[in-house]
Amino acid sequence: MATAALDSHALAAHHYSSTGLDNKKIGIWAFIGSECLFFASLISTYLIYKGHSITGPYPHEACNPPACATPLKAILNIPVTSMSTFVLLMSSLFMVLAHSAVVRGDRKYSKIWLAGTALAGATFLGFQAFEFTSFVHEGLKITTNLFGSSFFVLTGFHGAHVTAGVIWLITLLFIDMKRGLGPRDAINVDICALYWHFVDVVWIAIFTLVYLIK
Amino acid sequence: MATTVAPPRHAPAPPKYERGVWSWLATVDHKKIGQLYLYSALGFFLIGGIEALIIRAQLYGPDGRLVSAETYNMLFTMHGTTMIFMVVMPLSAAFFNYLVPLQVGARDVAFPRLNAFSYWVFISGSLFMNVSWFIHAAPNGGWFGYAPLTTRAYSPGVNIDFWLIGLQILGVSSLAAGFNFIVTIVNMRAPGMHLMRMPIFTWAAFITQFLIVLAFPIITVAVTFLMLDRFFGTNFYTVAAGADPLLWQHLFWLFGHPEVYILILPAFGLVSEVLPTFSRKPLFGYPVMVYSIILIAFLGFGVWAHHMFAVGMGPIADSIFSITTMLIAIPTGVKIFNWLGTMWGGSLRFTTAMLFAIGLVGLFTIGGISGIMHSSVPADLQQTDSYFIVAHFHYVLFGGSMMGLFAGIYYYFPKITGRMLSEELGKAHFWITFVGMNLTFFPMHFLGLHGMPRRISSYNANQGWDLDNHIATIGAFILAFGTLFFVVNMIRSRRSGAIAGNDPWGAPSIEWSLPSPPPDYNYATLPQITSRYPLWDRKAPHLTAEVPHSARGDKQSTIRVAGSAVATAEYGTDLQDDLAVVSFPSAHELGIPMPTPTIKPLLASLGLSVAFSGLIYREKELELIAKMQPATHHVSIAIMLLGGAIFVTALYNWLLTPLEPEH
Amino acid sequence: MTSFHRSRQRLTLALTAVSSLVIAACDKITPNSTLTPHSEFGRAIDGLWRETLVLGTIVFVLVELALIFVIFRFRRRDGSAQPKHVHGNTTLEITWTLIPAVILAFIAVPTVRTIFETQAKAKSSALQVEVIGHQWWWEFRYPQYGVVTANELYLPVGRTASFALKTQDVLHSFWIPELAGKRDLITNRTNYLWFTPESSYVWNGFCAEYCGDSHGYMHFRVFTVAPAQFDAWIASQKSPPAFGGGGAGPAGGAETATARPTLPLHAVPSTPTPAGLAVATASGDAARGADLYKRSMCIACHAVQGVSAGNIGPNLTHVGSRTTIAGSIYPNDAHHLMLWIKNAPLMKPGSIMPALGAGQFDRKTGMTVAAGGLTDQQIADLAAYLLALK
Amino acid sequence: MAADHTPGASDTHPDAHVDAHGVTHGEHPHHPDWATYKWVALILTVITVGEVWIYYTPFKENRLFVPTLLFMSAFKFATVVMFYMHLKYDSKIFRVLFVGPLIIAMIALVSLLFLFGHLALKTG
Ligand code: HEA
Ligand code: HEA
Ligand code: HEC
Ligand code: CUA
Ligand SMILES: [Cu+2]
Repeated sequence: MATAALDSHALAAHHYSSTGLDNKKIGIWAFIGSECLFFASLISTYLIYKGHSITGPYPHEACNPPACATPLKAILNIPVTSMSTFVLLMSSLFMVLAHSAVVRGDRKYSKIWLAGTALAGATFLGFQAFEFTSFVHEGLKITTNLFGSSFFVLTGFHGAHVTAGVIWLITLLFIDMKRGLGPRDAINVDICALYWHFVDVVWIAIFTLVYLIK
Repeated sequence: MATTVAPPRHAPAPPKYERGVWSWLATVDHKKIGQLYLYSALGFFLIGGIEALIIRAQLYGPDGRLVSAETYNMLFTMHGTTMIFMVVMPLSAAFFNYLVPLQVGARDVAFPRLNAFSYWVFISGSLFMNVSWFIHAAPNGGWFGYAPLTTRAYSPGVNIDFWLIGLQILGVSSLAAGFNFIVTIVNMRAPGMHLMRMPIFTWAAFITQFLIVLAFPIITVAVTFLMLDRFFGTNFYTVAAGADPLLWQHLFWLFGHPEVYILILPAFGLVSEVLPTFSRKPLFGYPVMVYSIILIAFLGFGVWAHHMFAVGMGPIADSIFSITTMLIAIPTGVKIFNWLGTMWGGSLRFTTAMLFAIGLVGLFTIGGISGIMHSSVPADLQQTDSYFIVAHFHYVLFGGSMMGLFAGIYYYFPKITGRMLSEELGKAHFWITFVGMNLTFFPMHFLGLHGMPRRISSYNANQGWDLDNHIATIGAFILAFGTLFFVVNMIRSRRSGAIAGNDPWGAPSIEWSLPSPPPDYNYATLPQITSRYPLWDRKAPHLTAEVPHSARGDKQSTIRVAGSAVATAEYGTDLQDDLAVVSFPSAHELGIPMPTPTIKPLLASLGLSVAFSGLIYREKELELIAKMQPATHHVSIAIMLLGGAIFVTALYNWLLTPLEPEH
Repeated sequence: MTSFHRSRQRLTLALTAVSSLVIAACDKITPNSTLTPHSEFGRAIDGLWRETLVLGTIVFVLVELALIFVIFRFRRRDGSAQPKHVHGNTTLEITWTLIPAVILAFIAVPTVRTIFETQAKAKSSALQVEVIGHQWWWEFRYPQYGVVTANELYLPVGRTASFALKTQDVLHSFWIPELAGKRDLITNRTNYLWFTPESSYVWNGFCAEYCGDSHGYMHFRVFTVAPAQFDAWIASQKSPPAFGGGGAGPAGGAETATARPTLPLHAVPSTPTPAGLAVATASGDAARGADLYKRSMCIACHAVQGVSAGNIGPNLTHVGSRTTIAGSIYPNDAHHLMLWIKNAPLMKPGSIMPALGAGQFDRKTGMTVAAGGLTDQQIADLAAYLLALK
Repeated sequence: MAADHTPGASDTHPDAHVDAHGVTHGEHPHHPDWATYKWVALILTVITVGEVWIYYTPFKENRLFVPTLLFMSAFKFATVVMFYMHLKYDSKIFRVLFVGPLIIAMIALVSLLFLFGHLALKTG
């Protein structure tokens, strides 16, 4: 979508627009709409396969012999995930602050909040990396069972989206440092923000459906 | 026009992009890209058709031995995949590209470079999938590749890999284009063009884009699962791990049914343009036509499981999907009847375009009705996976989509090339196609009812299928014969067809106010739209006076046309020298900034395809791993990284250079 | 044939009128017709089919007539005036929204009723049959009788047969056009289907879900027979095989064996044998074959009661009593058996059964059968033995 | 079907030209500010804490547990979308572009769960 993002910039500068809205912004919303179906499919798959794995480990239940050769404890680590969830929520706050800073033309805070958002995103990814590795140690690989496959692919794809977002944010930060982002760039920050918040709301859904609900 | 002038931040494109092959490789002009789509898709139509001819030859008589069972399975898989993803979708895309900006009165699509990207991704994906033929490893899992047959366990070898990777690449193309056209139609309509004044084809295109951006993510997920299973050992469809094969079926058809409306709606749109023009009468019940498109699209998401009536979903689910499926007949019926209403009381002129349009009305109805027969679950238990289904979907796909698209080609060829297609050859094409099409596909109803399963590479004697198969095969070759007329017509008329002039048909929509072919900037000044049928308002105000929306005190539309005035001749015959006299000012003279041609989208798409195709080598490595030897080489990873690098570099390069030289 | 041909031409003219003609012609010319059902399930479907056909035809005729009328009535003639610009007509449009809705209601109601009827639980008195799909052959088990057979299904007329459908590998679909609609065989699931055969005959069955290389070669036969005949068949299938466990001459099941039915034309497989595959026609000796079988690799995959317990391929205990082999694509005679044993993958694309004749090239594995391959004589003996397994 | 009305969504502002900055007039300028943002952040935090908290209480066994969780996350979802993504203040075209697909996605998800024999809520 970044593709679309800066593309029409020059066009918008002199082309008539029927709605008075910005092309990029309409584009990103259309993209977000389509992402809804993307994540709906992933989440459906996770829920459909929930409780259908024929070998452990399982998300919420421990698995002891004879069911499992070696005793396996419930995989999901709620405290840690709650932390990362919180971090991601806060990143959304930073994002809106970054946006309004750019609108105000406040060079200092635009940099600070952009950096803050990117950092929060990176932290979230850190948590996820930790989570994944510890799962692997506890015996849950992407190839282990239906739960493993559907869990890692769902959360992995979300993680990939966060990564893309972080890169996008860093690019903006970079531009900000080079020539500074002003009100004229507000729209570009806005679409990045919309994407970022969407990734956040997707996690809100995942956190409940995957982690909290048995 | 922008007044703030910044010094150009990048050198203008090299002059070589102005003409020759480079002008095509680097183009960002929606009209050029539209033509690229058009000719590529027609090429694939010949390929898919030849595959079909081999299929028919094999099935001509009992115990056919023309090709082996293995080859046959590749043939029908590739035939289906080609016709759907490389023929009908790109043909529709050709019209989206060429027409939508013209019809909404814009200079180009919202994101011209993204548009070029879409095309190059499409072509590389299609070529990638067809390359598999050269190593006789073409996809062989059927066009809906049911798991677990398509998992490594039952389909070792690269056939299915080619299919999956190809589909994934094609999906990227469709999605990118989808967003592009949504934005274009929402935001680039000329002043005064309310939604309810949009040409009906633009409406069809608009809704189709939503179907695309909402349906393709689902197939992307389904295909990604299967890729991960095949390449990295996940369990989404792994029988041994307790996977449920119905997961693939539900995800696929949740995409697959909206997909079939993606295939038909653009054709409906084109026909809704052709019928009024040649009836000299506005589209009957325009608003209802619009609503029915929307309703069809929406219902299209609620009927997918009608492809799965035999899998045992239980009586409740069966009943629900049966009924939702039947509901779709209602909005579709409205369209058929409104088309009849459009012709009723008109003064019909039977040009080739008109013939194909009428062909759609007549033939699609047959396919639609057999569709309703499928929707009755118990009846479908006899019909499903038999030739009765094959009959159904060829009536809707060939009798519907292809007929509509041919109508569109005959109708818009003059606008695209400035020259008329030969009506004589065209009529021959239509009538031979019409006869061949019914000879080919009507007997398939009987084959199905008489118990012939689909996808069988040969059948025994004395099954009562010989006669119908004879007829079907003969019909197919008649179709091929008819298609040759079309091929010849296209090639000849491009060079020596009669000069078209702006408006050879006396059509109502604004694209016909432009010279043929239109200048690269389309409209010298944006048209002011005051009604649904601006050109008719100009030419016959007394007729359109009663058009409700132009009776709202709007002033007559003011469409300024570069070069000659609007030509209203019927055949362009009295305009022989028109092309010569039309010398319109260049964008530069008019001070219209045009997007700079650039090769970057092409490079980006190449990078993307390379990255994907690296996966093919993964299969070899898996073999080694299977042989308990550690994969000695990691070609796949290497290739994927390389491709990724190309993609990212090209993309950043493209994003950070402004679309146009600043002025 | 000609009468049939004529009927087709009229059919294209007037669908309904002629559909009855086709049906009349069917029994002779179209042995797998779904239009001549021979079970209550089949008839229930046929009822719906006829209704949709009639309603569909009415719609079809009306639409096409209107179209043709418009084409001729409103063609442009020189000097024909500019038509009046009508933009729509609300009443009309509402009408032709409602009429289809009504028609559809007439289809929907019986549809739903039939769905629930045909998917109800089967009678408990029903004959239980377990159908297991394999690439590319059918395994039939009669749990109530402990009988296992392949590719040929026996059903008593007048008794409801209830099928439990499973698959060993990929998806398949169980279809006997003249008796019932399809049901898919779904991996990791069991599907159910029941119907009551109403007349005795030999029906063709097909696999109707694409299942790989030889999907087109995955047929089966259904013999609907009088109850007495069915009991006799069960008895013979339960009896120990010829050459018993010990191979002491053709003792065993021979005397209880039912005579092999002679097949109507449509049930005789016409699949041509691959060019170049032949066996020097040596007449085989069943006793030697029986002896060889015990030592051959056949036992790894095939079961012969009391002799071998392989379960990859069809159960061969009474293979001699069958009329066809290999998914009913070849007649069960010495010639075809020998070719089959010699090089199955050549006889049937992708066949799981390897080529076994000495020096034969196996398309599947891409290797040539070297030492330990069977000589034509041994193959002839095995074939003789298998045929003796009545 | 004569009356040709024009859905508001499509109402064109013939004078809504775009200035050199690519920032458009005619777009509703009102955006929430820090005051709103901090409240939103607070609410989100509180709800999240609540979610995790009830996860560790006996209420977990209650059959209202799942519905409660779903409601809370739906609420968070809506809050972020309306305020952080300022859908509440923006053009209604954006609302259509987002809510339409969201509805289709929801319907698909729920019907899939039913088809696979999980009651939509009590999965596993
Ligand atoms: C252009 C593509 C296209 C279109 C438009 C349609 C349109 C319809 N299709 Fe079709 N369909 C396919 C392409 C398409 N289909 C393909 C490719 C397959 C096979 C996939 C595969 O297995 O390979 C398929 C398979 C398919 C099946 C699955 C069969 C099976 O495998 O068991 C079903 C079942 O319900 C079905 C139903 C319908 C219905 C009800 C419509 C309706 O939209 C039709 C509505 C139109 C009309 C009904 C005619 C006009 C209406 C009137 C004149 C009003 C009055 C009419 C009545 C009251 C009846 N289709
Ligand atoms: C838009 C879609 C579309 C179109 C247009 C067609 C067109 C045709 N199809 Fe189509 N078909 C499908 C979509 C389509 N098909 C799909 C989706 C399937 C299911 C696949 C599956 O089961 O997975 C299918 C399956 C299918 C089958 C069933 C195979 C099987 O189940 O075993 C058959 C069999 O007859 C068939 C025949 C034909 C024929 C004869 C044409 C004819 O109309 C073709 C006419 C065109 C030509 C004949 C080309 C002209 C060529 C020349 C003029 C040669 C010139 C050469 C040069 C210049 C080099 N098709
Ligand atoms: C690797 C396993 C394997 C071995 C070894 C094998 N078969 Fe088979 N056989 C099969 C399979 C699988 C089929 C079913 C093939 C099909 O119909 O697609 C089959 C089918 C047959 C049939 C047809 C049965 C029927 O009713 O359709 C006969 C007869 C047969 N095998 C005989 C033999 C003999 C004799 C040998 C040894 C000389 C042998 N087979 C060795 C796997 C094997
Ligand atoms: Cu088994 Cu097709
Ligand atoms: Cu469908």
